Amino acid sequence: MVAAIVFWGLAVVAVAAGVAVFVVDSMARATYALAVSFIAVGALIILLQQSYLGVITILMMVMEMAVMAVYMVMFMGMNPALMPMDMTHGKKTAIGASTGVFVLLASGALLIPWPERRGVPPEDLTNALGLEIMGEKMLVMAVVGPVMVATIVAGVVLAAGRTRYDRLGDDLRRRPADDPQPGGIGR
Amino acid sequence: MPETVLTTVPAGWAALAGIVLCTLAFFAAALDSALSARAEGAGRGGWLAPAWSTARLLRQRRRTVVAADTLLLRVGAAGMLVGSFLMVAVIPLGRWTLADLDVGVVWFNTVDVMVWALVWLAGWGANSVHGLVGGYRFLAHGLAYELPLMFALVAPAIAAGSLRVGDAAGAQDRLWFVVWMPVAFVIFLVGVTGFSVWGPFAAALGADVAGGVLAELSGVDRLVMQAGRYAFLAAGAAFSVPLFLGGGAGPFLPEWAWVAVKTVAVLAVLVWLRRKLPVFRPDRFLEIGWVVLLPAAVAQDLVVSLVVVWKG
Amino acid sequence: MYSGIVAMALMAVFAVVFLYALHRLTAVAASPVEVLPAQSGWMPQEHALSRFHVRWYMASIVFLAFDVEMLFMYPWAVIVIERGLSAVVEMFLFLGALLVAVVWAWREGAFRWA
Amino acid sequence: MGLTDALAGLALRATRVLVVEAPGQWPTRVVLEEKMLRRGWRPAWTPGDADVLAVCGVPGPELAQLVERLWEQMPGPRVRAAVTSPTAVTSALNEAAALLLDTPAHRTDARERAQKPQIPAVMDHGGHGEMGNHGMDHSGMNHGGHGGMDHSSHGGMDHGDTDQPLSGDEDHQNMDHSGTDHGGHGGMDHSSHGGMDMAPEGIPLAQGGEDRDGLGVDVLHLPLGPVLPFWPAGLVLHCSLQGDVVIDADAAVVDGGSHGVGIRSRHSGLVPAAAVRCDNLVALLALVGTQDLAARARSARDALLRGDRAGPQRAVERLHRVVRRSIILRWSLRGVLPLTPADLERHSLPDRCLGDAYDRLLSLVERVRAEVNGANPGAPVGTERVPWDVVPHLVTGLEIGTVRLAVASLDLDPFPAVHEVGHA
Repeated sequence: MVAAIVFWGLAVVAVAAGVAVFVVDSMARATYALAVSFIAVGALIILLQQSYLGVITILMMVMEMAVMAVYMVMFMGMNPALMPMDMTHGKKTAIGASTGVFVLLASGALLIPWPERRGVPPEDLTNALGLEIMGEKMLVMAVVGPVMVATIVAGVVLAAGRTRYDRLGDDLRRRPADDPQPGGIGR
Repeated sequence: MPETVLTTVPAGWAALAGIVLCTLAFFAAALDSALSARAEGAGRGGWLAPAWSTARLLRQRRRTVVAADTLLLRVGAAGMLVGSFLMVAVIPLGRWTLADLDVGVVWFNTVDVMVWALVWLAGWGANSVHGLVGGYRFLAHGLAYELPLMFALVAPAIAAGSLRVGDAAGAQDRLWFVVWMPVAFVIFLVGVTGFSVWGPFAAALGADVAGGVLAELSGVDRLVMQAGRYAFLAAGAAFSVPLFLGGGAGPFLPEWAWVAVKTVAVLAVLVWLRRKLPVFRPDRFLEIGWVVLLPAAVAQDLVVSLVVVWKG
Repeated sequence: MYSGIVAMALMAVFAVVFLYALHRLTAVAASPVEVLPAQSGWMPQEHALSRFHVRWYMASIVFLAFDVEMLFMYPWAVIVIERGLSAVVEMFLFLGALLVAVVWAWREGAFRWA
Repeated sequence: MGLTDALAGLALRATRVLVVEAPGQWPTRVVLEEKMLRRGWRPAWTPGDADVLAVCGVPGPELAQLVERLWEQMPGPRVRAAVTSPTAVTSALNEAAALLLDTPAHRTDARERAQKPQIPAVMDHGGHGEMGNHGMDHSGMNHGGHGGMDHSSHGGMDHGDTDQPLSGDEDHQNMDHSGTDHGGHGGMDHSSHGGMDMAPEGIPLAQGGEDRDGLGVDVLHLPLGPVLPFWPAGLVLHCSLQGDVVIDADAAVVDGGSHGVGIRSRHSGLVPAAAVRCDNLVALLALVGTQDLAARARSARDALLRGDRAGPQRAVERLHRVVRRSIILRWSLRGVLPLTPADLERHSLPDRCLGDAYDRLLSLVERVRAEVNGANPGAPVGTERVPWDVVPHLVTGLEIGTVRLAVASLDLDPFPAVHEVGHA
């Protein structure tokens, strides 16, 4: 009974905060409305007794939103807080697509004959998750590693206005490096 | 792996936990102003100064800046106090705990990440350049200290084979973790000062930006934000006890008393250091965090996991 | 398991509400006064809420890529003892690759103010 | 109402004072700081945190206007204290303390004061009731003498300000800005001056501008000074910020520097040079964040002013030792505004500015040490001074915290700097 009330309460918060993302007139509010929505989802996952996944969802999403907020603020086409704004684009297509997907998923959730649970969940879920990651799913990690390295390299290459040649000279020998902001390690 | 039996106390004890946390926060503030008064040769304003400041802020009127985002500002300010309460919920006091989470360490990490959002929101919401610069400075610090802090948190978890805070405390019955993972302990304390916006990490509230995030806060808004900072500092110090300092282990005294003594000791060191260290400027600390602290923390984890594998 | 945390959250909210209520009684005026932002007394030339130029955007990109790793790190920490040396080798090869990328980014000046 | 009275009594012990130093009132401010500390009162950094607004000396018309606006920004309970001279400090503080306790008066004040700030309706129309003043300062002093230098050192920085002296029309500074930056929107900005879109609450929105890394996002304008903690009295640095980096700056002194002259001649003879330098040391150490060292320098300053000899000697000796040995202090200040002999030549700076902020800190401490020991009285305050109008050229392109350290490390002598302007 309590679980049901909490579930519905969190569900309403998650959806309402999600709606707020498109209603509010400030990028900061929109981003953190999304963060609230994710926190509610994380709490729902905790409610499903997946402690680790729920807590890590909250952790990651708050952190990503904190960083995303500054990007949203910086790259907005106009003032990010004091002008009326509209977060939607291509309204008709978007509304059509999202309604369609919602109907599909909701009817799927309601109509599919969900299987009965066989067996019991392991005693320590985090432990089981760790064994999975290091065991059969090791391949996942082996793939994720290079992908993350590539992400770092690609991200920095794309974002950098100045590269090591600007800093260290054409022969990479200039010491200290020439940087807009002096000081730090290897100055 | 030694199993410790923690008793989860009824939720009603949260009131006591809250009072203990506020007492510790007050102790930190009192010690800080006593040290200030001594160093500055001030006639008045020693141990009781935080009480007087509280009275002053309760009497002072609140203010808002023109076109400020008041909602976000207040969420940021009050959120600091709420966050610190959430953090202490998983810290065992000797044998008792309020919430014996199987992912207690991750929970601590999650709450400390919330501070990113809170400080930035408080800085943004004020619609003032000083606050804005302060809020962004905090994120720059966060980028530098957060990953090393996470790896420092992992080290005790590896040794205990569990993310439960109680298990980490119980795994130290022979040797405290601080002895053989000193790097992780130091980086953990760096992280604590970081998310408390304290001392070297107070650039977000710095004198060079006229108080930064705090520049436009007055009255009870300022009170809750400042109280939240001290409470976070206290919570961080308390968390170092089960994680690195053997929990309630110690002779003569009962376990809860040892937890209290160790917490107060760590807290006192953190408060004392504030007056000694310069503020880490965000533009310089970014490199330190990534190039010095992060590899150090990873190396510490490597050592810890090798030791664990070798012994077990 | 989470009832203690919920109780703590309620306590915290109670503390905040209590302080604000007390402030209503004790302050010289309950309502906030509206003021100009602190700029040494000068009129502000514009609102501070604006597209703030983030000088550390490159560091944040590296950070976002790196912190995904923590998803694996916590579950891994729990099973090092069980899995033994193979788990250690696998994880630290993975971390080593990431640290190489970090060092590379450092040389590119990614951890400096743009 | 016993509770509120008791609260007022307790609150009084933690009073915070926003100190405004009129040019030439250095001795008053220093005595005020010392007397405040005896009561356990601390300086406030912003009006938002202040209970008392203490104005040292009689401000000129421009500073008076700033003080008025600071007064409006104080939350209340708020009290004004006019501290006209060092001897008037005690009575002014006593009076302020008595006034702070009068809760009914503060309730009345809270009810009757303006609940919203006054914003000139024509703010976004380029009409500068008060902006005009500092616009004049710029063109008259800064661009007048150093126009060419200004442009060369700012490189390709395309900024509205540089057009201004050419057009000779100070009143349209803002128009120039938006005109050059946003050709398309300029007209709309000004025609709809009541329009809520472009200027919510009567204050314009920030506009985009060029930046060194090519991201043309918004520029914010932040005047540093004259009422700012650990800042040279009377100096104003009008900064344009992209993020936390100062991309352009203009220096001025309040009231065109004309106001402080007479006062200066009355007081300057009484101040030992070492005390003034100790005060600059306090500013630099406090901005670095080493609180204990700053406190030590401050007590040495106060002891010097009292005419004490042995106390300051010991304190400065210890300070010297710590500053020389501290690795972390060195790390904080190394590389901040490095100046080569060629730079000194170009900006006509004295030799003591050579090196970076850490070198300057060390040389400052060494000079204080020499003066306190009486071995070498050193140059009197006022000669070898750093001209304030080079500051913009030195700090452009630095992060704002670095700017503050750079300015503090230059050891600008406050009132001779102001005095000099009288001749300009």
